[in-house]
Amino acid sequence: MPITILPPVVEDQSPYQADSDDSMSVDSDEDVEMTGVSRPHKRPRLQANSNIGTGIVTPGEVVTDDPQWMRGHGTYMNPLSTSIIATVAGNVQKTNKLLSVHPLRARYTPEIGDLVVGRIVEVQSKRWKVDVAAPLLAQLPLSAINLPGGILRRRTSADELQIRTFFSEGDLVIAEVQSVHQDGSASLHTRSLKYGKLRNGVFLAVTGTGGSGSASSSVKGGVGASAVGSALAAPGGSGTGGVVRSRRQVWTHETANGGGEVDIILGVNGYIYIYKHTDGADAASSTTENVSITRLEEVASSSIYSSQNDDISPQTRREIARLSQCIQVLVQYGVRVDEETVTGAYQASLQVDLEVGDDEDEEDEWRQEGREYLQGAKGGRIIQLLALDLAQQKNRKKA
Amino acid sequence: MASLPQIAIPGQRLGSLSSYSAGPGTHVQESFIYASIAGPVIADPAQPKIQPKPTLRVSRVISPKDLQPQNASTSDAAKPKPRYNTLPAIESNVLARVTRVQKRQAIVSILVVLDESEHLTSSQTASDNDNIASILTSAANPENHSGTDDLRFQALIRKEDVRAVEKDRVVMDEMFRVGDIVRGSVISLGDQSSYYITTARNDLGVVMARSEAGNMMFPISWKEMRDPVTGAGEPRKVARPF
Amino acid sequence: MSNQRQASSASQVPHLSPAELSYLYTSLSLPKNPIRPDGRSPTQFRPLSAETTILPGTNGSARIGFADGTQAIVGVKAEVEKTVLAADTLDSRSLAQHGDALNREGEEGSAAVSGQGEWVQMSIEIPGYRDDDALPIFLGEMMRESLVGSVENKEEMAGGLKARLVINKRWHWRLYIDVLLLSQPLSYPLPLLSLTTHLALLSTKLPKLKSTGEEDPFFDDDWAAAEYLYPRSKPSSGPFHPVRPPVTILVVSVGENIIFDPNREEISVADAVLAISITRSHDSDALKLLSIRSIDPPSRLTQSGIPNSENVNMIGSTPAENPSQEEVSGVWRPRRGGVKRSVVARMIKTVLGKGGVGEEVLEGLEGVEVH
Amino acid sequence: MADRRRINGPPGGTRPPVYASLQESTTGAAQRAQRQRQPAELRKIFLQTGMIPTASGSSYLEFEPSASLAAARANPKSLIPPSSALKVACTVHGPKPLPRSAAFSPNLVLTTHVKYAPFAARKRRGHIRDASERDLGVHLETALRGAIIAERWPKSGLEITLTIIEAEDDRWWGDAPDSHDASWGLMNVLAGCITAASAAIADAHIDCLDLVSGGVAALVSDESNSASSIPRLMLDVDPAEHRSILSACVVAYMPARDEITEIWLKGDSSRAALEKGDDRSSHEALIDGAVDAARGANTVLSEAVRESITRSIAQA
Repeated sequence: MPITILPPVVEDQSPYQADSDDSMSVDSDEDVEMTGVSRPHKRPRLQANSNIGTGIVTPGEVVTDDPQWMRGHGTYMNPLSTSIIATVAGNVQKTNKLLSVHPLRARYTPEIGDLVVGRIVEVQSKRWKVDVAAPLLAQLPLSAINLPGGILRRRTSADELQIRTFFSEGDLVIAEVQSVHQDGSASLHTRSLKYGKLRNGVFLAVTGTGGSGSASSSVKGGVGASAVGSALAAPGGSGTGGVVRSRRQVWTHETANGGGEVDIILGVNGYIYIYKHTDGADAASSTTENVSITRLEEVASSSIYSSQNDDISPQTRREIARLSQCIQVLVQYGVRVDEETVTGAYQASLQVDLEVGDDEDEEDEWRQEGREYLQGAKGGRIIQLLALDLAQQKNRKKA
Repeated sequence: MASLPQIAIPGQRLGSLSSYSAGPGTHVQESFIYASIAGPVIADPAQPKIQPKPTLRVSRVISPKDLQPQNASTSDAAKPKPRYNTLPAIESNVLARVTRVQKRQAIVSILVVLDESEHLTSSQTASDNDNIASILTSAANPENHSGTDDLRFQALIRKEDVRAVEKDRVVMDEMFRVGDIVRGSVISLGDQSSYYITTARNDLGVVMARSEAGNMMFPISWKEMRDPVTGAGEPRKVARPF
Repeated sequence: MSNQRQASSASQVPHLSPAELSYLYTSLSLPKNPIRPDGRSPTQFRPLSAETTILPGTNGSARIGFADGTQAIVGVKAEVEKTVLAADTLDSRSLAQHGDALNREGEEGSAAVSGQGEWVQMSIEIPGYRDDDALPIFLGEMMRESLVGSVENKEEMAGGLKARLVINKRWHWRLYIDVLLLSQPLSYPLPLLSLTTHLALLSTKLPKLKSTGEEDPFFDDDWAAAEYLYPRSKPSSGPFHPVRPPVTILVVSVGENIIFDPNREEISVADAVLAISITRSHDSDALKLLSIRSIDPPSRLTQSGIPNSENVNMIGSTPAENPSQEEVSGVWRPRRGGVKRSVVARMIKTVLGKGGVGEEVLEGLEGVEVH
Repeated sequence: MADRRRINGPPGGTRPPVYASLQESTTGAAQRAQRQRQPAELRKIFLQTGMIPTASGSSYLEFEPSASLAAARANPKSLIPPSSALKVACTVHGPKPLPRSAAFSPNLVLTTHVKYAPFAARKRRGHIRDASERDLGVHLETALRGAIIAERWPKSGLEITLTIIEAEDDRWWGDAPDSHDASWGLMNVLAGCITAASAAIADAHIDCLDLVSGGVAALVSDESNSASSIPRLMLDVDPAEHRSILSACVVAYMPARDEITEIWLKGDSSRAALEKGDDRSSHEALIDGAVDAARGANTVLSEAVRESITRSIAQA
């Protein structure tokens, strides 16, 4: 069946369904909360002595009257009173005595040290303008990249003339935020061998993430994502998803089905790149001790500005596509995207394939290769399995 | 080796990649060389070491000498050649008019891209100058300065590319003035709009300029030109006259 | 900037790196089983949700949403209008009628019987585009031409949609089809718009005519009695060949593969892009081809990759003065040239063939509930 | 959208005066132009390049008028000419720098403008480009972009302007509008535009894969009772010569590579009378017919380009 047409989804859950999982408002370091706390239908107003730090507030809503709190992002204070008022719709967060509201959905706000994936949109005479999903384009100065032929080499005017040979429009780069300007725009650098031009893989933009991982990407009237998701008690509650700042944004994944090793970069800005693991770069970074600086440069620069893909086997391509779909499923169901969930979803998708493979007839030849479309009914099953898996892990940890 | 046609039209098969290599004005499709523009077909002889096979190209410039290579000397009385759409490329020499002089760079608009063949043989340059004399005289005329710049490719001469020596002491105002005609060499295809040009060679720099008084000046040294009427000298980065 | 370029062409200019393009092209052109970035099979469409009759103020309406959030709404409105012969025609027969009364009975003004294509008006609104930009105009013309062109010779629908709009010799319906895309398109919006228009037309009802013959028309004011523009009743016997509005399907070819409903990334590496309009045939189960249009593949506008051997930033590379024109594996080259006839024929066949994609799409649309 | 900047003619167009003699003749024998050519015979094409000295490249193309036009001229029965034949002028400007505001482009940026002269068709056209003219421009752009080697001209733009001096009729003028559906003439116009533009591009020495030419084929049914008759395949149809065109196809075709850069087919092509033993489906036959027509146009095109290059060599 090439076309699937579904009836529209009527979202008839409780209007406050989104904040059914209160614990999400706390620091995102904690593990995903599994227990779906059922809330009273009518939400108590947050007043002076009420329990601050719960639920969702809307702009203009008084978060607290208590003068002991300091106001943080997403709030403001009337100079004449002590009450802290929300300026965005989102979850209340407490960090010691600092009270801030994290928007449910916002564009990425760059912070120093963030690992981001960006796309070059403009080449200027001494710098590039890079789309990093932030409100403003980030800039990557020519002086902030590794020039081929030695890290200690001075930038010359000849480099300026061939700026386009390093990066040009459309190229994807992995970079780090070096500084954030007054207006919120970022300056990037790629002065590390880990950074540079991306190739050998696919790009994926997780829409609507705010960097710190608050996003609601379920689309009303979309293909029933939110409805199915909540029916299955999706982990992490609905309304959150996307990439979060975490310990590891980049890791190598050992794929099944002969796919070999695949690298995944989760840019904090919600841009994701999945590509075939290459040994060359790995050798360069892992043998740092043994290789002299200049030699290292030679090894690294042999691929850093290349736009030629290596030979990639169909198996690897298929597993890269599977990983990319897994991430899309996570986003569709409002689950945060990090190493744990991506790995979990990948394993779950393999399991789903086994389940389906058993009872499916051979009627459809396209279904043979295990490269089905995952975003559909299967997506729900993946999430279900993932939730189980994560819950088990958590219990084990507690025990 | 099949004989080559004298004239090709786009899409015409010229020869196999096994016996020729593809030059300008041609393209390759399934190991055959096809013409991509209409014009005379020229086979440049093979050069040992660099180019083992003769290079096939279709010429953009239609001149009699291309058609009768054996009596090239007779074509010295060159009539104006029809010149077609040459895009500035790296290392091509251009003539450009200065449109703005800023502290760190001069902005010029490219009037004409000189042929590669022309700067190879210096004897040809004289006739080449004749060819473009009309362009230059009209361009150097202050009345013609407005209007057509939008249709010309813009280029920059950065301060550090003006001359090869004493780069730090370059003052742009003493190198170029608006309206000067400059011979330069393209060093980069540049950013969105501008090309980059260098004049850091003896034969590059201002070739034609008018003085403050409005008279054509003649070069007296590598950094000065003089008004024949008033006798006043003005500083310029002067190209070596031939 | 980029908007300007978009406006000059009917296709969107992609912003993908040469490495991405090369990866995608190779994945999609793998012989026999292309790997699509979202795991779909070559003939699989993106799932969509659809509903009809959502706008009470219209004669027919529909909404379709993709999972990525793009949605289209189509409203169909019908107005009664007096039939005037176009000013640019000198109808010989109308002249003849002045002088020659004999001709009157035998020949009616043909326009009055077959209807005019102008009676169907279509407007497309796409956010981010002006209404005189190439894309909306191109899409509008494409969808309109298959709509008014679908001549059917079946009893209820003789002469196709145009003829259905004729009330009598002096009066006719004018149909306004207004297509609204709710957000900037994330992919080439043609399939979305076409499917939505199809559903909206399926759900379109016209009031039941109470007058007869050449009198001024008046209608039954009971909406329940209104009749579908495209009749939905099944005949009691015999095979059922309903008359249906056309559907335009977007097909691309990448290498040897033929891929349906491409998303933006897929279309930007395509060798050829065709929009094929089809409808059900009136006298058999077969499908009928209504129109084919080629769409400028955006891959022609992309930036080419630089092979490692020519990359100035690579060690041991030799920057070639005259870039080599041979294909290097793993390096993207913008597509150039056209498409072979055999490929076009295969694309059409995949759509039209028995049990082909076209049939399944129409079947899927038939399954949508129409109130 | 009304054009407020100009004083336009009467909004509805004007009718030519109708004289008594016309009425007589229309009641008499039908005056419809008759196709004198064989089904596979094309109209002659006049094509010359380099007519406009200020442009980088230019061309002028004219189709041979229908035989009936000459007959009508010689023996005027009516003031209305029985048919029209395409006349197109094409200019190419560039490559020239892109406007300052434009983004970097690694390729030649092609823009096409197709404009009917106000007097090109029987009905007067406005000065502002209407939807069908823009639509034509898009088709033309698709056709040409496939032939041009755009990466040879980074950062540059090429502007191609086609002025249609005389358009093709969509139907015989005596027929009611839309009695057999619209704008078949448009397809002839497109085919002519493609051939003309290709010549002008070659004249401007822009790198191309091949000379691309346009061709039209159609399924026509000339019997009055179109339902029973079986439509026949004809190349290069003049819509004024036929009672009913059921479907038509225009292609832009590059013979050296045997590739199509643009295809536009419309109408009902489900039935056609093909020769016995011909097992192509009718739409395939239609496309092949259009390709054959384009091949024919290509012989004229390559001759014109060759002629222009020989001419300029002779001048040099």
